[in-house]
Amino acid sequence: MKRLMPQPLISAMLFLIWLALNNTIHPAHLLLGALLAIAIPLWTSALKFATPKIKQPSTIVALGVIVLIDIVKSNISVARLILGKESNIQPSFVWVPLDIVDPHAKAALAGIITMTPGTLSADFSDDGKHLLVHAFNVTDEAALIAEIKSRYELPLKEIFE
Amino acid sequence: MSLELLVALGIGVLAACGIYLILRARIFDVVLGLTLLSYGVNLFIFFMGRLAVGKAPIIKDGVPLNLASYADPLPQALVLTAIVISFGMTAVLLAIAVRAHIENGHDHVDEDAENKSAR
Amino acid sequence: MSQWINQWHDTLLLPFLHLGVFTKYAMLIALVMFTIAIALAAWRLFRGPADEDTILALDTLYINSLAVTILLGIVFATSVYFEVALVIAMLGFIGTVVMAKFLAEGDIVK
Amino acid sequence: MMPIWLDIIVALLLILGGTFALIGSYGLAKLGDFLKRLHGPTKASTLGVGAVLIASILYFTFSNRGLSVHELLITLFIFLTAPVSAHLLIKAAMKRHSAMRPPPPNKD
Amino acid sequence: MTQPTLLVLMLLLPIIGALALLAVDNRNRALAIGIAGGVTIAACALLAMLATNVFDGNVARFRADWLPSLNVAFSLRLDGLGFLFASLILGIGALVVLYGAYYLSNDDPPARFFAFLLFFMGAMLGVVLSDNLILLVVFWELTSLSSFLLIGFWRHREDARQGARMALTVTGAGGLALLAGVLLIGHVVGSYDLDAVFAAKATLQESALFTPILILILLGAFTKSAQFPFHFWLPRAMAAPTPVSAYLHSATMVKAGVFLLARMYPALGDNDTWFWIVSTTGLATLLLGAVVAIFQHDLKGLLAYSTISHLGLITLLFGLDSPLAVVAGVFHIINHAVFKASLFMAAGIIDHETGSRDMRQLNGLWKTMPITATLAMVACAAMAGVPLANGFLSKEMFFAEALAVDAHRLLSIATPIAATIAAIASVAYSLRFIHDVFFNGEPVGLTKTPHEPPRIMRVPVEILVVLCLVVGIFPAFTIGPLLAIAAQATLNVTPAGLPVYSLAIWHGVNLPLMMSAIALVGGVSLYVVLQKKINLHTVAKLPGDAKVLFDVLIENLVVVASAITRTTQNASLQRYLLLIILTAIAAGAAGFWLSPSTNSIAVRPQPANLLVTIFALIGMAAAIGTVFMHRERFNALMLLGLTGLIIALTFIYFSAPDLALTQVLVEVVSIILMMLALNFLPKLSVKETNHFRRYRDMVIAAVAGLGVSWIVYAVLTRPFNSISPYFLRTTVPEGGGANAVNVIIVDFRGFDTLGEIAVLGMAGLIVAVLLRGISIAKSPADGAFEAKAPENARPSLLLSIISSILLPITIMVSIYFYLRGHNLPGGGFIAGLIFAIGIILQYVALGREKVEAQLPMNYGKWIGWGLLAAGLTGVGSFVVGFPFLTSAFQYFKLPVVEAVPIASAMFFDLGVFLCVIGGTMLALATLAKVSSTRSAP
Amino acid sequence: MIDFLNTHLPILPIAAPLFGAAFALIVNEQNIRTQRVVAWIAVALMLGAGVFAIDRTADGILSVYLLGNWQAPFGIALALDKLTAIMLLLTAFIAAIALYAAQQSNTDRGVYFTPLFMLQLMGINGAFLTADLFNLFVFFEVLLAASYGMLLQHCDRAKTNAATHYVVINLVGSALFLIAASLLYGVTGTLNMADLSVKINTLPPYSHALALSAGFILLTVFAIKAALLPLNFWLTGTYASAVLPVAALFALMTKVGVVAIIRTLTLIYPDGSFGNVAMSKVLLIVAPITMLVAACGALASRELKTLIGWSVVGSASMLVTAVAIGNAKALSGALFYLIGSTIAASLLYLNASAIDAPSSRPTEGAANSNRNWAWVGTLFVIGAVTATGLPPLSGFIGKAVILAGAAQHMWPMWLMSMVLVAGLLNVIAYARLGSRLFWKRDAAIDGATHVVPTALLALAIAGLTIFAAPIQRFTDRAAIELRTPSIMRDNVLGKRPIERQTSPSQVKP
Ligand code: NA
Ligand code: NA
Repeated sequence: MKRLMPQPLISAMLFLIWLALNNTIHPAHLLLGALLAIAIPLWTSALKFATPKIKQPSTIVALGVIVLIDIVKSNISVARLILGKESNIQPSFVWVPLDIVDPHAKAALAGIITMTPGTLSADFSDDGKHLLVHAFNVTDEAALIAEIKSRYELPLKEIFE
Repeated sequence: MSLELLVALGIGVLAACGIYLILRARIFDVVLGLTLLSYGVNLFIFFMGRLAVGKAPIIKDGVPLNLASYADPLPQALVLTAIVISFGMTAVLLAIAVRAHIENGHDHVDEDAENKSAR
Repeated sequence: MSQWINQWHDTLLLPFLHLGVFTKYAMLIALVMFTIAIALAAWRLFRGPADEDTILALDTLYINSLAVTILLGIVFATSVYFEVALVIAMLGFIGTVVMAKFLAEGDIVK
Repeated sequence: MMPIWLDIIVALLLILGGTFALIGSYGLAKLGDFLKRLHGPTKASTLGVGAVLIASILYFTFSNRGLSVHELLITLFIFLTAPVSAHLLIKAAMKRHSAMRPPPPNKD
Repeated sequence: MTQPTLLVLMLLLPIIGALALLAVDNRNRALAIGIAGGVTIAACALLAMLATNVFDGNVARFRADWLPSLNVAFSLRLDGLGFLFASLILGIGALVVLYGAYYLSNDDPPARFFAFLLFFMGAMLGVVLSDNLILLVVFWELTSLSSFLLIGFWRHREDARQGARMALTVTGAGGLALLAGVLLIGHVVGSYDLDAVFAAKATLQESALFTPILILILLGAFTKSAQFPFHFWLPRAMAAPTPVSAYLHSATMVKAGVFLLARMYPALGDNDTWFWIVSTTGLATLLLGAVVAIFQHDLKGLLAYSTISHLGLITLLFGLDSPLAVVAGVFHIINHAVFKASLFMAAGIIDHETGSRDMRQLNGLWKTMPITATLAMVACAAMAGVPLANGFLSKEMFFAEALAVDAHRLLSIATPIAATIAAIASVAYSLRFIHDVFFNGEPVGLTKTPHEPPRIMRVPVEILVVLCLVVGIFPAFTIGPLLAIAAQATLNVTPAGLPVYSLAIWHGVNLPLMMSAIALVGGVSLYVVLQKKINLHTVAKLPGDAKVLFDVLIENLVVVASAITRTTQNASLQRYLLLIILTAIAAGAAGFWLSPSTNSIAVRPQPANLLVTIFALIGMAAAIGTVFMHRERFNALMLLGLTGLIIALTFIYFSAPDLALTQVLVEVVSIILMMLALNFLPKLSVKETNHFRRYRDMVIAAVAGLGVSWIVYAVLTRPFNSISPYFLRTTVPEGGGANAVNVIIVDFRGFDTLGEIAVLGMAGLIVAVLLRGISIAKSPADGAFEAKAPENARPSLLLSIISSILLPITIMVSIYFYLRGHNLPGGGFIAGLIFAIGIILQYVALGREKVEAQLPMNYGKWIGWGLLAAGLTGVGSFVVGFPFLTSAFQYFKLPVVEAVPIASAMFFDLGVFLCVIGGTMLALATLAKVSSTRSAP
Repeated sequence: MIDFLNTHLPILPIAAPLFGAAFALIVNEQNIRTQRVVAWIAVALMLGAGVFAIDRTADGILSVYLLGNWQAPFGIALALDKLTAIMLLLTAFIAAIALYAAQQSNTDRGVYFTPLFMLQLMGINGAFLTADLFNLFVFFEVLLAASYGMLLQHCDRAKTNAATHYVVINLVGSALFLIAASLLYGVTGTLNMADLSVKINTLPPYSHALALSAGFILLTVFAIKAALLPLNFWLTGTYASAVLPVAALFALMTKVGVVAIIRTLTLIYPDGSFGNVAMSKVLLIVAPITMLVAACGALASRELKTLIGWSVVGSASMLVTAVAIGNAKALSGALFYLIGSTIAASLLYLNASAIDAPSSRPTEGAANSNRNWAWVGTLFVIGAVTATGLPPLSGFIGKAVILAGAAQHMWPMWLMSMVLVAGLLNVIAYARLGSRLFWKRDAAIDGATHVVPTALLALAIAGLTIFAAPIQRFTDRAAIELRTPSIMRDNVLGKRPIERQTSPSQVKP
């Protein structure tokens, strides 16, 4: 099994993508999609990169919902700031200490922070234990760090570790 | 302003910009110029099949098979070929630019020009 | 003036007739907004001042063009442009990545 | 012809998408320094395009074509790739202007 | 053997001999001489076998198919004139071979010498045997070429090389003039055959082209026969070995000119233009040569000018345009050949045995070389026109003809006077030859001790000298018949039509005899006076040597040519491109300029809406911005990217989804390429200081742009009929795909695509040719690729992870595009690009080395497999009897799955797919590898 | 087998090198021996096809090949007429010689030499065969791209710099080609040259100006390839910097431009169509001046390779002059001259390797070297005599026929004087440089020269000269065929695709 499907998550994703691409669930495409979903990782997994292990898949959905809501919310707030006076904006860099170590989790955290407007993940510290975040408007640095850690890092830790 | 005129002017601007850059003395500038020129030329070929808005030549049932209902597919096929070829040639010219820079120590289009005069 | 409006109506809304009455005007407004958005991003691209700004502007232009592509798909009632949007979404960022990496490191494949 | 409810929803989504895209680009054009500007367009890439994509899904799904989901793929790809662009841009900016980069975190 | 066979064999023998000699080792002297001698004697024998026929008044002919386009055959004729010349060529040729065998030193390569000599012999035979004018020109130029090779035989000598070039230039130029004249004759007459040309004498001479024809032909004759003012090459040709001088430059080749006069006389002679041009040229040459000859110090120089003078004499005779004069001319050709060849050989012997040809050094050789001296004295007598020698007879005839000139007032007086003066001079230089060499005190500063030559070396001279005397004493018996047939052929008359002449020594005391007497007495006196009064040895080089003029001319020609070449070809790409663009502008304008303008605009333009206009303006602004920013390359690339994006939107708006897809993908790959390359290039173009150039280019670019706009607008406002509806009609039923663009690409015009993928594949190969294994030793001064913050070169975690997730996705998307292309936008090319981008992304995210280590791929092979797949699809249709690339498609019924169409075009598209990946990746990976090499310490 | 050849003959000269390239790429790059075998098989097939093509066209057959079985003008058609047959055989012959020389000197151990060589041949053959204007563009690109790769073989500074000019100029030329071809499509709605020939002559007057502009731009493009003034300055430097076996092959490439000009003036804008007179007149001014400038360049040359380059320019302009004269005689002469001048240029380039090569320093006077030197000299003379058009070799014959055609033209004096003066200058140039190179030094060369391939080329020239009669009868007929565009039109447009039976499985269930 491991040899046939070295990256089962990727394979599953590919299968779904194939169906979405073709906008169909026709049996022919189910078959072809499955074949491709198995065949492609066989070749691409040669580029060895630690395969993510998902511990708690259920949390993914919860995190997704949170992120979507946050995207809408912070979009609106950032839009306000842009339309308002520029001097009202207080951008700042914030170092967020990290508890997660899994690279996939870190990457996901960085991505989520960027996708939720108002924050951008800029860099990891050299030891990889801090994430540098640029925030569009910072009033309370500690609150921001706490929010990131509780809303995003914790679920990610559950999912990956 | 008519669509025809707009298109004609656009292609003319691309051609003019391309030509001006082609006449510059640095290989990289020439690459930029050739890219702009090929944009212009691709549009030129494309529009030789005339203007058609929203009529992609992908056959749909029940639509009459003529140039009033579909854009002319032939120039599109020609442009595809032209894009591919100019892409390949851009790669070649860039490689030449790199090699020439390694060989000459400058990227002037003429080997000795750098010594003769600053252009 | 009325001639202008007629011409606008003819050239802009004629292709939208298959759309619902709200969508028709919303589409027009959305197209105008995206056009302005693109113009503003283009302005940033011309203006700079830093190289990062131009990359950012170009990235924005790609994303907005993606949206315009989707809009035109609705306008022309065809899904043949969908793949263009797909490709921009999937691969458009590579340009940005490469340019940013070039600015930062010079060698992009190190 | 589209049903009226769909008409209204699609219309709203289109205007919403246009608005966010416009605000994002406006921020890009207006704001005074690079790091601020970087926040603007991320709106366009998420909510603006997202709204347009939902409009597209709805439109094509209900204009007798059956469920149209492949726009979701576009959303997926944007979600995957947009952070990378922003991330690398800010990294590049910091690398080029070392003054921009804050001091490393305190070891605690 | 039949007559034609004999004839052609006679011509071919020397040429075959020459080719054979090329293969002979130069050390094998005996073999070389044997071949040369054998060939010549064999040819002589063949000529002898043909003789009776010719003396019977017949013409021997050979004809072989050769140039049907010109209606020219390889046709030879042996008539009296030809026989005369052939006898001279082969007879004297045989003697020269014998002479040369002893003349050549051990250092001279004999095989080469005799190869050239035989080559010349064949060419010269060809000239005199040609039955049509084109063939004559062919052999004519061959004599020039062989003369060039022979004059330059001693190639280490500067004067030999110069003399050779000069001879080739002058006679070659004359040959080209001759060719032009001959072609015009062919145009007027409709044939190049001699008989036809003779028969068309009237047509020819009445033609408007007659004067140009005559002048061109005469240019050929005069240059070859060293007539004034083209005489100067002949003295320079004396740098050749003496056998060559004796053979080519006195007896035969220089006679080709007068042969041509004789040959063409029946067609071109007998009119005033001929008379004036030929006679005055001959007269001038006669005088000039004779007078200058006296003042030469070099033995061969003296003989050369003497030759010039005698050639002038013969030319003058032909120019006098009377049948008798022509007979005299033919006669003098023979006589001059005999005595001059012997004199050259004598001079050669002297040179050979004393090491010098300078009469200021050579003195008193009578004592050491009495036999040679005697022979030379007899020959000199012939040259001077002393009775009992052959020269006397023809000179008498010449004097008679000179006196007979009466039709033209000025010339009727000038000719006899000039003839007498020339005769006086010729006596004087002949006397100088004898006196200055064999007497006149003791030798000065010779390097060798003079002695008689080997016995056999003298034989040729002896034979010729005997001939001089025999002909001089018994002309009617010896030379009479030959002269008769030759004159007959020259005049193109029957034996009865020949003018009455008498070959006798004694015609009684008449005016010509008086002139001869005056010449003898005057010549002796002149020489004595010159010796006494001014001592000829002290005369420096004569001024006004045309050779100097020629050198100056050629040097100036080269200077001018170099100047033209340097100014036009200045190795400036900008200049070349400017010329190309200006030409293109002119070409585009020419259509409108040359064709009457018709402004019937039949198609109503459609209005453009504001949004489209804004997009167009952004695109134009981006293009113009690229121009203004072009010095800052990175920014220029950004603007270029924007331009490309607008182009993609244009394709979307104007119904071209495939193009939009391709445009976007190519943009992405291009930007990667540009970034890879720009890393090694300066980031800033050097600022231009030449503002004139910038403004000029702007104007030119603007004009070109306007022209393009004009053309596009003109096309868009004209109605359109196209073959395209055919594609729309047949794409589904016959092409098996709904996407007409894709069906055109893989089926209707799949052949274009085959070429296109070959180009793309080659792009990769070329990049590899350019950059494989290249490493950069040092950073150039202009700041290209200076190291950037190496301390912080950590790969981005986010990028690495997203890239690794995207790789399988891009591959799947790529397959999706590949499979759907036939019916919807997509196809092998787009799929290939997506695949390639997916891999490049890994290069960017993980670094080249890691990717290549973990995913090793030989992209060259991908290109090969791609070409193979496309090619196999092409030949696959052979199997079912259809032409290359005929597509087939079938619906296959599979279990579970409904019928799926499988088109052979998909296999073709697989080739496209592989080639695109291979070509793109090979280019990118090679460029990437250069960068990596650089980053190594 | 013969049937098969009869059917598929026109594709063979394109398919053979295509497969050659594919296989040469698929085998390991280091496996030079297999690559050589592959290349020889392809070239042998090309030679066979060339001979067969001559034989077939001599029977009066104009083969038309409908690629993909699509009727012209909708699909792409190949047309094999006498002109094409000549070019195919010539290409195959030169290719064989160049390949031999390249292998002899190990030039083919460069990077991707064999595949590029093969694709170069595919491009050249395709350009000669195709009857479709856009397909001609594609094959131009194939042969040009391959030529970039060939030029850059054993890349050094000089080659890089030459390639910079060469590539940029040709890219601009390609852009112009695209403009001209698509403009013709925009005006006539077709791309097939036979169809263009029909459509252009039935064009409404309001499109004349556009069609004529397209024609002139097209001529400009071909003039770049044929190295006409003022578009020719790239040539000498480019060719001179190439490795010699490559330069020998390049001698063919100006001829591609010439053949394209022949097609333009005899098929697209044939005698009697509007535009022909204007185009011919322009060419008759430009080409003779080019000839003279080329002669000046030759005279100013200080290196043999430059001199040969100018000869190539001169012979191309000679050919264009003949084509523009346009009568049967000039065209026939042009075809004859084309063969000889191409072979001569190849010969001279290969021969130059013996003279310019660093190995031609004086070595110990081994007699063998001197013998070689004599051969080199003799071969040089043969090449020079042919190149300058001196009698008796083929260069002269072709030139004489062209001049006979010029005598029938309305400008005989201008044409003849330019041709002859240029010829004279060339003779002087060759004599000057040749005597300096061969006579001034007591050079000896070592054995590693291209004597054998050069000698084969010389033999070919001798054959052309001696057997001029049958060849001229062929070129005469080829000229008449060219002057009768209806032959091409009727054959190309009249060719019917093979009937396809629609099988039940081809109908969507
Ligand atoms: Na003396
Ligand atoms: Na497609």
